[in-house]
Amino acid sequence: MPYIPHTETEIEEMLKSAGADSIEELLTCLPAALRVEGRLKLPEGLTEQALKETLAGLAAKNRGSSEQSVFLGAGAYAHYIPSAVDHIISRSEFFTAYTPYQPELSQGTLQAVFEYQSFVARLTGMDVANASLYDGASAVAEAVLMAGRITKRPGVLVSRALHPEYREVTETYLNATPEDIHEIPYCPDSGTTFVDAIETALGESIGSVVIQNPNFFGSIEELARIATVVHANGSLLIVVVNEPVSLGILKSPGEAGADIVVGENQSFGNALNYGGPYLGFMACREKFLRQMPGRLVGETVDTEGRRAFCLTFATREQHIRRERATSNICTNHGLTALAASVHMALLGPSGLVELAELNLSKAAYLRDKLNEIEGVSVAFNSPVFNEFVLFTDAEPDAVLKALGKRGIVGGLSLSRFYPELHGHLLVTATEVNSKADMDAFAVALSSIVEAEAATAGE
Amino acid sequence: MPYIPHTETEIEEMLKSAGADSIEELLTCLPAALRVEGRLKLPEGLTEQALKETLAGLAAKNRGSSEQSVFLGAGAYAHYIPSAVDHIISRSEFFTAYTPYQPELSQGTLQAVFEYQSFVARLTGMDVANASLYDGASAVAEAVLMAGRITKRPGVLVSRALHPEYREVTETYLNATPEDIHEIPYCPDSGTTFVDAIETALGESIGSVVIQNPNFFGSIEELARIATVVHANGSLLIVVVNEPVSLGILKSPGEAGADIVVGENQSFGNALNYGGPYLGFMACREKFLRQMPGRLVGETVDTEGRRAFCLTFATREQHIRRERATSNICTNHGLTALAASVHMALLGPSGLVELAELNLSKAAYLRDKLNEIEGVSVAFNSPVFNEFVLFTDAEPDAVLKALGKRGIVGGLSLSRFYPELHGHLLVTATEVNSKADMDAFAVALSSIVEAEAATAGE
Amino acid sequence: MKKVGTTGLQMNEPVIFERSVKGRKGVSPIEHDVPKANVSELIPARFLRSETVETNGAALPEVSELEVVRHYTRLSQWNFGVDSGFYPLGSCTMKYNPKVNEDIARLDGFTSIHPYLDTDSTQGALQLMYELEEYLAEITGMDGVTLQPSAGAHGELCGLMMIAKCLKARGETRTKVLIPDTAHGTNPASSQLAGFKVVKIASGTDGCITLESIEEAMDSDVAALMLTNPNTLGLFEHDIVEIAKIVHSRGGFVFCDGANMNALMGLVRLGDLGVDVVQLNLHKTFSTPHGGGGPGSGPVGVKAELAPYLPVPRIKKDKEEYTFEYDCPDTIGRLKAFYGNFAIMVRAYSYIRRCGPEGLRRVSEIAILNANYIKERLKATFELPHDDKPCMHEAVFSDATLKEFGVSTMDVAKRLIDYGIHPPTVYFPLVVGGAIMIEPTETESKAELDGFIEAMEAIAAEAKNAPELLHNAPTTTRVSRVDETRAAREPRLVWQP
Amino acid sequence: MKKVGTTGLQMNEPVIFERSVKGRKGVSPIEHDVPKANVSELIPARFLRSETVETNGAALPEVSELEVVRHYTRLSQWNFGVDSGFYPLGSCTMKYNPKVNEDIARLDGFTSIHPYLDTDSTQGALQLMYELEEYLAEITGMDGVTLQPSAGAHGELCGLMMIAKCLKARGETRTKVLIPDTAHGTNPASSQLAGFKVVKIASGTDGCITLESIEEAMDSDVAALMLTNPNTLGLFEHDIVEIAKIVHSRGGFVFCDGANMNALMGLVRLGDLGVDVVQLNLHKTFSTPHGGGGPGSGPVGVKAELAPYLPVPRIKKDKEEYTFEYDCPDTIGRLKAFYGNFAIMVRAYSYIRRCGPEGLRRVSEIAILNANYIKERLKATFELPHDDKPCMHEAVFSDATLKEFGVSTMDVAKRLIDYGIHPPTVYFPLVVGGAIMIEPTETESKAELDGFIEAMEAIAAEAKNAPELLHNAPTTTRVSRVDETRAAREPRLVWQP
Ligand SMILES: Cc1ncc(COP(=O)(O)O)c(C=O)c1O
Ligand SMILES: Cc1ncc(COP(=O)(O)O)c(C=O)c1O
Repeated sequence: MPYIPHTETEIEEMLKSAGADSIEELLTCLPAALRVEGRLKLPEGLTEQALKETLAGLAAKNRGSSEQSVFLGAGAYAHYIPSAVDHIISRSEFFTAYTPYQPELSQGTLQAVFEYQSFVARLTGMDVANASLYDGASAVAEAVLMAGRITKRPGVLVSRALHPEYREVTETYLNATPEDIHEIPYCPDSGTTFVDAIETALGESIGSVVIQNPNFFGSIEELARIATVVHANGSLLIVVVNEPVSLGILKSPGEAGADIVVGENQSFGNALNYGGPYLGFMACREKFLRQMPGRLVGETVDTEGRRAFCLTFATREQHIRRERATSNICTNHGLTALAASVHMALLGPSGLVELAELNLSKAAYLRDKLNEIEGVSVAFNSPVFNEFVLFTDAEPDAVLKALGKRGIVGGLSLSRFYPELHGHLLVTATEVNSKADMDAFAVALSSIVEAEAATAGE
Repeated sequence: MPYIPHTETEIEEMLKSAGADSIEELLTCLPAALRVEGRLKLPEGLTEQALKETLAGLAAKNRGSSEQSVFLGAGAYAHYIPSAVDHIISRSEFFTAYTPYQPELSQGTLQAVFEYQSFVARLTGMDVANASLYDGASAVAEAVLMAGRITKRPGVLVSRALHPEYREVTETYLNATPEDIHEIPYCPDSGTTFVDAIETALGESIGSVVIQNPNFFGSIEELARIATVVHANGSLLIVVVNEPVSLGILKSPGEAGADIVVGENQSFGNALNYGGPYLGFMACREKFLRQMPGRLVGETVDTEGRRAFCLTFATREQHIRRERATSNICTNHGLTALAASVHMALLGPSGLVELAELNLSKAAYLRDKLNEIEGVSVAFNSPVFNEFVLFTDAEPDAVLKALGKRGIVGGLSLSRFYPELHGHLLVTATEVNSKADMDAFAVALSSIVEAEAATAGE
Repeated sequence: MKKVGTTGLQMNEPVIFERSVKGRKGVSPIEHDVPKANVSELIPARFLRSETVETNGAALPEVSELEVVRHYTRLSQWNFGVDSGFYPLGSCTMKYNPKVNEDIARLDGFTSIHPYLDTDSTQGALQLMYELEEYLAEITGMDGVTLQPSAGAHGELCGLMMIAKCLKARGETRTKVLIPDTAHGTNPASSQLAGFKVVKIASGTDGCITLESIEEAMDSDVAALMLTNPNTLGLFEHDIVEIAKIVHSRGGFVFCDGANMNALMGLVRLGDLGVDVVQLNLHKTFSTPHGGGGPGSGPVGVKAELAPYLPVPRIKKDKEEYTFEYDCPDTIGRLKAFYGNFAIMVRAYSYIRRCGPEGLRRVSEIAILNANYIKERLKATFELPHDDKPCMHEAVFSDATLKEFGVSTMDVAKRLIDYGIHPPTVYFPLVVGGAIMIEPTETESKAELDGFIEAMEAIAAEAKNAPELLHNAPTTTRVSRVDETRAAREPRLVWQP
Repeated sequence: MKKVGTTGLQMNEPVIFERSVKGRKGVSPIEHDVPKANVSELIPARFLRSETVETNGAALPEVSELEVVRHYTRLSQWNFGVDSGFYPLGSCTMKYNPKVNEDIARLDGFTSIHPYLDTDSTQGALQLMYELEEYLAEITGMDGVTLQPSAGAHGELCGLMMIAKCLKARGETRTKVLIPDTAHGTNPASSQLAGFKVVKIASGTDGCITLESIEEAMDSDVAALMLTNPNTLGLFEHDIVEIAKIVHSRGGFVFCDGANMNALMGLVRLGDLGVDVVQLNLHKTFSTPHGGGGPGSGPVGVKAELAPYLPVPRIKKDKEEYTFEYDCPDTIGRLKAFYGNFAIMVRAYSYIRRCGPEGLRRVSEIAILNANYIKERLKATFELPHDDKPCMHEAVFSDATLKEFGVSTMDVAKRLIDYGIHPPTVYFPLVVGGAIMIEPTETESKAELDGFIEAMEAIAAEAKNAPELLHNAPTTTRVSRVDETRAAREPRLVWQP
């Protein structure tokens, strides 16, 4: 049997010590009548070689970024991951370890998390950050709950330009009191959240306001203005960042006035992986620390006064506080956070700035290029980072399909999430999209839209 | 600049300490007139991402075993390598270390080599084995030189059924005294070395006889008989094994009477890699130890009597003995030997036997299958392990080309090395060749040979 | 006895910011192949970082590639994983993480697929997910499975939300969840998050839930009983079938925390015992690595009545084509963006395929054998509070016999480190004083268990004869005991220059 | 000073055979999809192993996958690599081994190609080899390059054989090779193997070869002068151009051991200086990992006259197609099966492409700067026998100042381990008493060098004040000083039960 070292002789010896004649004898506490009859209905076990061949077969049925030219983003970004990242996270002392409950033999994980917290705090411009949450979406939900605990106000205003799946997750989490979520529309010209609508919707019961930046349409929000409005109401501003590479050039949410910053750190060090595992992050002002969910690592000393690290503020957590914990989270996303740390450390400040500028340049080039096409236009007039919305006269599904035939995944059709944005595509460009691929995209799109127009004109 | 950590400020500080105003000042010992003018004519440096893309492009220009159904062996075998192998040899404490000159911080490498030596000695049925040599071919040359030192006789008989490239390498090494190599023919029926011819060729001046088993044609040699003949002449029998998986079922060369066993251990743990790096091995009787080339690790103790390992018998080696060393080898093939060790340890004795039986079964199946084809026949009547020689009436290059069009690499055309074997193909099957692929090979070969026959008949 | 733990050369290593040198360049991104954008032309100044690269809030450390590699290599050397040694951390199922699964999860066809690709482009991934759902349903005896939750606790939340929604659909409002006192902390925390009030159920003297306590507590305001089976004492809840009947007959659901499935595969199916919802921890039972704290994956299986409430999207198979189904009117909604921790699913799927039905059953059998072996051999030395029958995959001892020497469970745990063994889970479950919760898992050999048993016996002897060895432990690690109180009193959660 | 070395938890681990348990199964090969052959029907009994699986000569240890992984993981933890810390092993160029090169070398298109595939199927590999030859020719100023040799020594042999063959073609028999006393041991050993007699040339007082000595030794029986430049004292052979002229004018060749190319890239080309043959160590200069003792790769570059003698096959480019050329009538033949250590070439090629011409030049400049920085800062503390001018990429100190304290170079080396630093090369070159040969390489930062310098200074102070610290070192490693004499006296080269 794979992965089981026991020989028959050893099993006999062990049974003898355990005072049983057979393994069955150890199973008498199981209800005899309800035991599994025969075998589970599962495929036969495979040798390692057959397993690898089988799974390689499944993998080959997928067509990823190495087989198509993909311009998708929308919360999951294809960035180049330096080789050192996987080499480091593959060190088994990291990846086969448990959550660092025993600090003396977990100093590696603990110091790495401490550094990660520091990176996130600096990146977001906040005082403290936690060790990780599941993903950007659940991090938003946790932030809203946290804001509710802090402000003792149950209501929340959520921008409609927040990632639709993040909105859904927040709704699911808050389901107990659904009436407390209010959606704030975006402005049809700019694609940014309608600040006046926030002002109108704010009130006594509103604990927090959730704004993504750059938002789901790629548009950069007026965070500072929003912060002023929100704070005037005594509410907290939760800023969501799911493309943290943007923080290489954009003002940090902390500087812009955010109280809690959450989001998705997948862009650093983690592959697309069909949507997961990614890693949620959360940072906040120091004063909110005790309401924060998730693990926290702190610096301390050992009995000899040497620097050491350990999990701390565990009294917020489920294993101590149980039903009064700040969250139910236990296992978090340690290894993906480590990958993010390594990537950030490799980039350094100048690498991060360069990477951000490169993403900006790529998207600007593509946007201009596509905007030139007859029958295609950029939908919103706000500044963007590395993604933007495109409007085509042609039927977007037909356009995407035709592009797909040429090996181009041209973007995300927004009508899926925004019925009002029929004909709109969310298009993303990062450093993995070459100029040649972008040019080919433009050529293909132009001829497809033209052909569609011709057909429509018939 | 990649991989260089210095900032400009640091360089200035360091120059100051070094008493120089510029790096140029440190280079004054270089002949000014002959300095490189401008830049070397090399392609511009690349970022890591661009490098990876470029090299992936080169890799994609090759069509390896995952894109074709390959039945090649001939000294380089495609075996399944368990995943654990690469995970272990990728541990940087192993792969970024130097040769273990400082035993106190190289115990990992040293113990692993000690274990490897033990594995090889057991596998070959010999008393001792060294830490590795470059490859099977150079190992043969080293063995012949070693036998010369031991017997003080300069001559060597080499079977024509030894891998032709091993013969070439041996010739190159022995070039100083070329007249000393004599080739022993193989028997046209069995494809095995002609024992009577050995007997005839032996004489006072012959230090050693070199026999590969299974030999280049896959045929199993009459080692024990040969050993008797060779020893009767006071010569040494050098047995060459380049498919060590065969040792799972075949009598060990030691038991058969070999004095020195050398060969290629690539089959264990090392990918095809277009021919290298592989790893030569050498094992011998204890009494020949001091004439052995290459590194040796021995068990000893530390100052507290704890078990420890270190390089030993260095007085045989170039860094001590210089021109009187047993060989010039310095850097050997440590990491590929480690890979071989891990693979062997994972297999264990029963895994090795199973693997050998599986290879035997695959080749037997394929041989029978191909032998059924009209116009195709198995060339030699001796028992084989996992490769065999096939004769086709049709022009072998045309056959191979036609197979290639169907994604099948049908074997090695032997006329390349053996003009007398025109029309012969060396065909290999291991556990990576599935029944389906072998059946497809038979179908394709049958139709190709038929078509060729038709054309030829026209 | 052979002590595995010793000391050897390790390196001190500062916090990475302390390696930073102003002006050093990290790894540069690829060259621009498009015109370099003029940032301030594209983005108004009010949106841009006002700080310079050196001083801005994103001020990451400035280190070279080798320094990064060396930094983390050294850090890793202070850590202990399953590959380092025996790791009998109870409740956590620290089994071998097969290397082949890591290689498979890194296949380009899995790593490079964007979650919003057309399903045409992801048939392999969808097939894998679909089949994994089927396998997990078969293993647990459930009718429907979602792979979406990111971890066990997330799965608990998911299951409880489905119960809430189903009750609502039934037109009922039930506000309470019954949770035994042996439960993991996530159970009450998840219940609370799902909007329920927690009612604690005291375990019986044999460590299991009694029929009586459920009879008594189970009223019409109870939405569910949330138990763990085997429970955290490593005991099979022997009355589970009757308990489930009571709960069901009074309109409640039975939720089983499936974190301990390593004891049951191929032996009994929770669904057959009356469980309505179960969450699984792929990072425990199904051998995906724990990663020093995740990512895990916490699929949830449910009986048919609850299936309509599973999170969206569901995976649908139509002839040989796989697609997503979003149109599930009764769903609780979503628990995370996209579809779950796919790369973890790949590993778990690989594990199930590698083991097959016989292998999985053997996993549980040997996990149970290993635990009983330790239990029987150690009970002469350590107090075993619950010993009426064989345990399942883990055994819980107390520190009762140590107290007279002034030695605590924590001391034993720390001393084990010196022996080269990771401490068991300690002080949990709460119902056992100074609990020492030992889960060996099936991948550990008899020799490894014998080494552990001898170490525990040696430590028990030390506790009597030289307790200071325990108080001062660990002495082999780079740092000695860590001052956790100070960490909380004087919080330093981010690096300060 | 900050001492990097400390101790931490490591594990004892037996020889793997001592973990073996009779009857345990390792990893099974894939299932038979063809009928299982009847072994004894196919192969006569006299060819088969007579022993049973348990007792036969191939008796490998019987261990589980986790045990194998744990075994080697623990072994690795007793080792020290470049990723662990500073590794100033002189002559060995222990620089950072880029991780990206490892990933590239593992691309399926490189690993899965059989050497006897048709060249149609290997155009990418051939292009890489062809271009690598071109790059190395450009870097060294040579006309032809072979990639076949497996290591530096193999390359030396190759070069010397070409010289021999060329001389033969010229109709000459020359039997001697001149080798300076600073040369690496492989130089005389390779010369001997190539059929030459070695004549030792004493270096001048400044550590370099003198014109006079060559004038004197260079007679018509000398086939070649084999020098190393920079030599093993880290000094550039300043008279090389004149020396080469003398050698050439008297019918000899100049062979340069190119192991120290890390000092010269983009600065001078050996070919331009009069060198006729050079071997390169890709595992030094070109950053391929040393692997705990190889595999390396030792390409050889030659001037036009020697090019016909290069080993076969050569790589040929015809329009855009690459093929092998076997038809080289004057070739020395082959030095290994197939074409060389291809996977190592992939790494070196990647390194050259990553660095580009400016990067390579910078490598050498900074390697030289680092060495001079150490040299200047340490020469107040340790005797520096040759200090007339700047050194190149390494510096050699002696133990002269230590002797009065009864302390040797070996003691310093072992004590450095306690500081967390790999010892430099010691007792080589032989011309310096108790040589301490320090090569920092360009990938080490100033901070790392400063740490080393401080450690050396601290050790020098200890040598005076507390020499027993040095005599007893290392104390941080799992084993203390190893008894090498006993290893040779009582040989135990394989494990015995
Ligand atoms: C019994 C039990 N339930 C639930 C959990 C929570 O699982 P997770 O950490 O994956 O959220 C754990 C894990 O520690 C556990 O042991
Ligand atoms: C100067 C010098 N020459 C030659 C060699 C031999 O190279 P290799 O070990 O690759 O055979 C070395 C390596 O130690 C060396 O330092």
